[in-house]
Amino acid sequence: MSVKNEAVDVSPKLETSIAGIRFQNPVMNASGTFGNSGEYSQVINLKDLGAIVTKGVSMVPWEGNGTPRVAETPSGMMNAIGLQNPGVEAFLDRDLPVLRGFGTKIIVNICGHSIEEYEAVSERLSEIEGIDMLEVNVSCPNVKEGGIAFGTDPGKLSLVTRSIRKRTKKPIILKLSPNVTSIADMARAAESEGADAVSLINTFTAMKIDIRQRKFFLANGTGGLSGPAIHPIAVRMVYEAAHAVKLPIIGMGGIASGADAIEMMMAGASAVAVGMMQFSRPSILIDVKNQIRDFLIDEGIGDIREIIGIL
Amino acid sequence: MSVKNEAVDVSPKLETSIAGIRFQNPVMNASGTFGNSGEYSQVINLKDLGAIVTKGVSMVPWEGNGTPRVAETPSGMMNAIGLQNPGVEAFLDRDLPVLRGFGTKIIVNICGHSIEEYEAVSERLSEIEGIDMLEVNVSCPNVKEGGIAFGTDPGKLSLVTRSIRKRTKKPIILKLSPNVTSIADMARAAESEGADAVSLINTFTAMKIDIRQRKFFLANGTGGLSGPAIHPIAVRMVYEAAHAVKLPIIGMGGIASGADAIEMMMAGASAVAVGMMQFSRPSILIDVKNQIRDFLIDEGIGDIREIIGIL
Amino acid sequence: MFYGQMEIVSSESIRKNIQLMVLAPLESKMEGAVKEAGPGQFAMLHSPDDSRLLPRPISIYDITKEGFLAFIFALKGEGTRRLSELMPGSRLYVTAPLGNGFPLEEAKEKKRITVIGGGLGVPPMYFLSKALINSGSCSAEVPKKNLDIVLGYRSESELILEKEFEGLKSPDSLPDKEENGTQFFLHFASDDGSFGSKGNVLDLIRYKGIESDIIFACGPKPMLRGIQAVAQEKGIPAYLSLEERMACGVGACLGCVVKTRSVNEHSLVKNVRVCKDGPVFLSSEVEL
Amino acid sequence: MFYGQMEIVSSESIRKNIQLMVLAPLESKMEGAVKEAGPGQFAMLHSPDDSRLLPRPISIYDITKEGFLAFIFALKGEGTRRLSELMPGSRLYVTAPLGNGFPLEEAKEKKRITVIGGGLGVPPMYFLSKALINSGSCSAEVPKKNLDIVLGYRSESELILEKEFEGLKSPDSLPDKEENGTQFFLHFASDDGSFGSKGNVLDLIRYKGIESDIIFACGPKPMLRGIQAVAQEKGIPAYLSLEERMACGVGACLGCVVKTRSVNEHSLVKNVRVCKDGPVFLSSEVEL
Repeated sequence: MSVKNEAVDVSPKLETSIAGIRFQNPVMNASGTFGNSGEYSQVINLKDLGAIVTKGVSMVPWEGNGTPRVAETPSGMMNAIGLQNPGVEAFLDRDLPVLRGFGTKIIVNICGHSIEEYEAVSERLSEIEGIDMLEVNVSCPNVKEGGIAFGTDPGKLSLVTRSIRKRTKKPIILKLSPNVTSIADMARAAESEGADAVSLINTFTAMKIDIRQRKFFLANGTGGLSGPAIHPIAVRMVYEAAHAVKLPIIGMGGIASGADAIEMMMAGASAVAVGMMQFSRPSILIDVKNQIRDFLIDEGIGDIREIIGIL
Repeated sequence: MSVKNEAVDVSPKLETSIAGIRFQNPVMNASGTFGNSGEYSQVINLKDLGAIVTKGVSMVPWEGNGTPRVAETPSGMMNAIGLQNPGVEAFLDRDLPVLRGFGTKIIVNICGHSIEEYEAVSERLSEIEGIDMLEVNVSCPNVKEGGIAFGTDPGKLSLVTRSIRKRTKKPIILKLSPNVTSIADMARAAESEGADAVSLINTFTAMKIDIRQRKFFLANGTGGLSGPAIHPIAVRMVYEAAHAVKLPIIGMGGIASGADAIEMMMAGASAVAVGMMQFSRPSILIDVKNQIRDFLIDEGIGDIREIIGIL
Repeated sequence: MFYGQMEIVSSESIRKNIQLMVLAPLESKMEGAVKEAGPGQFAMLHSPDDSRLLPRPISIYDITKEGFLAFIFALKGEGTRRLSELMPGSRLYVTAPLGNGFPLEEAKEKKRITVIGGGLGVPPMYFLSKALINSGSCSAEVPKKNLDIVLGYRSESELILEKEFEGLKSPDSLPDKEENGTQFFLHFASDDGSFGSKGNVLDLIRYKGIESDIIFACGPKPMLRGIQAVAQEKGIPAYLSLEERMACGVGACLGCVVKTRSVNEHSLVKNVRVCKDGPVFLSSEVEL
Repeated sequence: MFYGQMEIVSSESIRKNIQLMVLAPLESKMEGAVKEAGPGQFAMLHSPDDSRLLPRPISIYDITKEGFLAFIFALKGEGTRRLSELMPGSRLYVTAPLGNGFPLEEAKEKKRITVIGGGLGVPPMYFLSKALINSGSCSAEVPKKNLDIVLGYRSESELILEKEFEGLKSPDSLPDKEENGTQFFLHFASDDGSFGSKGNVLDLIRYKGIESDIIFACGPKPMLRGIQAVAQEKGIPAYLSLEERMACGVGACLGCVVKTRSVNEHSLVKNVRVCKDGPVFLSSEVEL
């Protein structure tokens, strides 16, 4: 074997796959933190991402919640955007062509106020070229109907999974809420109704009070807590889900470094998404990808898939 | 009215009461972070606390988990002590007399591996003088049996509440786990079986992985996450519990300042406990008490009870 | 928009809880950020404190002769307090420039320009005033113009930048007035009358009979609402710089929206993003 | 035990990832902390970083002539790295002194004392050696004694404090040897033989035939296990300073226990607290 070949061997394989879709590396953004029009393309090269995950797309435009919509918390943040979005047609006309231009996989996050809206969006997107997967948001704590109502009851989660499964040929990822007693039960509900993958965790329902003004800090009252603060809970839930179902898992929740990402993958995730830290460090997705590579080199691991779920 | 009287009026009343027990102020330590023998008495004057809450006391000595038992996390920590304690007889012989010497209220936290052990401890403590209340730990995520098994199922929580209620004349506080879909349901279960109060939140089940060694960081695998990181979730849960039951609430979860304590009380807590931050700032209990007083003075509030549950 | 490291050249308290911080580019791309930055734009300052993870949006107060970005910000909470404690020589990640900034080109054809700053809205108006005086505000059709700068404060104790604005008059800081063709007048108001006219900026404008063909403003919401009403009444354009709690600063998260009067063509709802569509909006477009 | 503010007098890297930090009392109670501190005790350094909230237990390396506490610690993670970045003049909350420390009185009646430090276990042994040499180690019955100090490192590149230990010989740092009655010998070992004898400290002790009536040691667990075995074999007391992950440092949280061979009279189980019952334990009591 020549020296040249050995040098090639040193560069570890980062490719991972979920439900038959191959990702050049396991690092993607979490829905909602990255815009839909390449907002961060001036900071990082989006073609280097494993995938781009869109903001939540509904059938019609959603206005979202009042402001303030965001608040800082210790090592984290709360948000209550309320899934503001211009609706699926504007997404297809305007955003999708831009996103496709970056040349990596596209996962479209979909949301609905009712089973019917979930069904309509998934049907609308079912035949669209350039969309690799759908991620179903059944866990947004900031919309009154739909969202978390479906994500904290295994029966309702089964129902929404089944309904969407019938309407689309795309692989579907169910995005799970951490606001539950048993994440394993939720993952099983998704699996039993034909989901291709689960992603977790979405945000924790949380509250901040402006004590001087004696009112909620966020206009919505509650908001979703995310960031490094809750990373250790996310790792535990990924571990529990991985031991409950055979589905591939996209792990997320406060990832701030390659080490955090590796932790998620050792707990059972086949890929990872970075959310809140995008705001803190706009280059984070590429930083995490490079740190994963460096860790693998350091440890003499040739293929990222070797470490998935080793715990 | 004389000037002197007005000056007296400026000092706000901090007294609060729970289940008929009057506390000189609403600030106490959270169980397990403060020792049982006045470990912090060289730093602060323990007689200035609203109450001292003991570590978990079981019928027989418990060995607890292996080490490492603690880990730092972003703006928080994980622990998996496993309720090591020398048992109720040693507690009564050795610790209680010391604690009583500090001259404030005493809340004894009790734990069990089975309904029978809970019953036995509560019966043993029922007639003991100098114990003001019992806090029932049904939410420790770090013991295999008992603990969280009782704290995440409303039916089991009802059962343990009912059993203890029969064995003791002391007022009982049920300490609730946040690892549930509905904290309101848990609070209702406690209320319906005769609990006098609930305290929340205990820690979140979490996990940290040593990625170099490819093993869990804590000997126990999982541990309980606490600290400012999870404070916003704790506030939300206190708010939900306060709107679900009439029981008084002791609010806890990442309190690091008087402002955090006020937030908890506005959300519905009648008193607050400080846990993890005790390690970070050994003077914190007195700091929080003074900051609460200063806030009330600033805002011209004469009595702490005016702000309880105003949201 | 650039994201990179800058170095703190100086950081000082210019008044109780008000910090002046000057940042120099450390990476060449950040020289690009300085070059592109215009009045009314802002930067995200990324704190090195790992417990306070959201960057702080701070409007650009000035670009110094050395090509450094200068910021003035209030210590409103722990995040800004920690930023203020960083020592000169420390490094900081910065995203800049962000937002649309004030549309200088809209002033080109206007004879009477009014710049209004209130309280902590004063600093960005310094950068704007300098730009209006130095360049970009003249055209063949309007060779001579008036610039009224109206600054309002709560009281003398909360004055900021009054000397710097006075300094705009000094000949070494700007080209010859005649050649430039812009004559400017500086007015001060304070709520309690301890400095300048007693009352708010709108009282002063009414009292002095200042007429405008265009208004640029930054300040507290009640002031902006007053200007919005005046602009509507007189049928003149008023460009207002708004504030909202932000997370990303680049238009990605939709954290910082304000309501619009009609459906916005990008969002398809009645919301615009302060960070990306703003922070400067035509007063007739937004609900305040 | 005292909790209060101290000021960083100096902080420097004495080797890659090894920091020497000297703290001066800012409050008078912290002078009490310095006064009470003995060899083998430690302090909790409370980082001002709000994302890293657990204090770091650091053993006391020395008390300086000025009455300052000196610490040497490794930059093992972000927490210690942040501590190392604090500039002289910064303030820091400290809880000290903590733990039982080495029982100097046990050395009083012993003729042959062996002090063993391995790697990062070397610093506290400096404080101990100084104390043993300067005082407290003599009595009427044992007027003359031998002190063997054995320091082990991985290799020359990881040496620390070898000069300071050599300095213990210099007459200005200790009273006259004859008067004091303790003669001491310094031995170095390194795993790769790049400094001192090749091998570990136990190899050196065996090779040089060093005999002990009592051993004090601090270092990595395999070294301590070796010493435990030797002490058991020879029937001599060995006092070992142990490490565990800690949270409170004062005996409250029970985070840092180690297993004991028999039921402990305080815990009533086979656990003792490193922070409060230790960090120094008789080797015959604990499971390593």
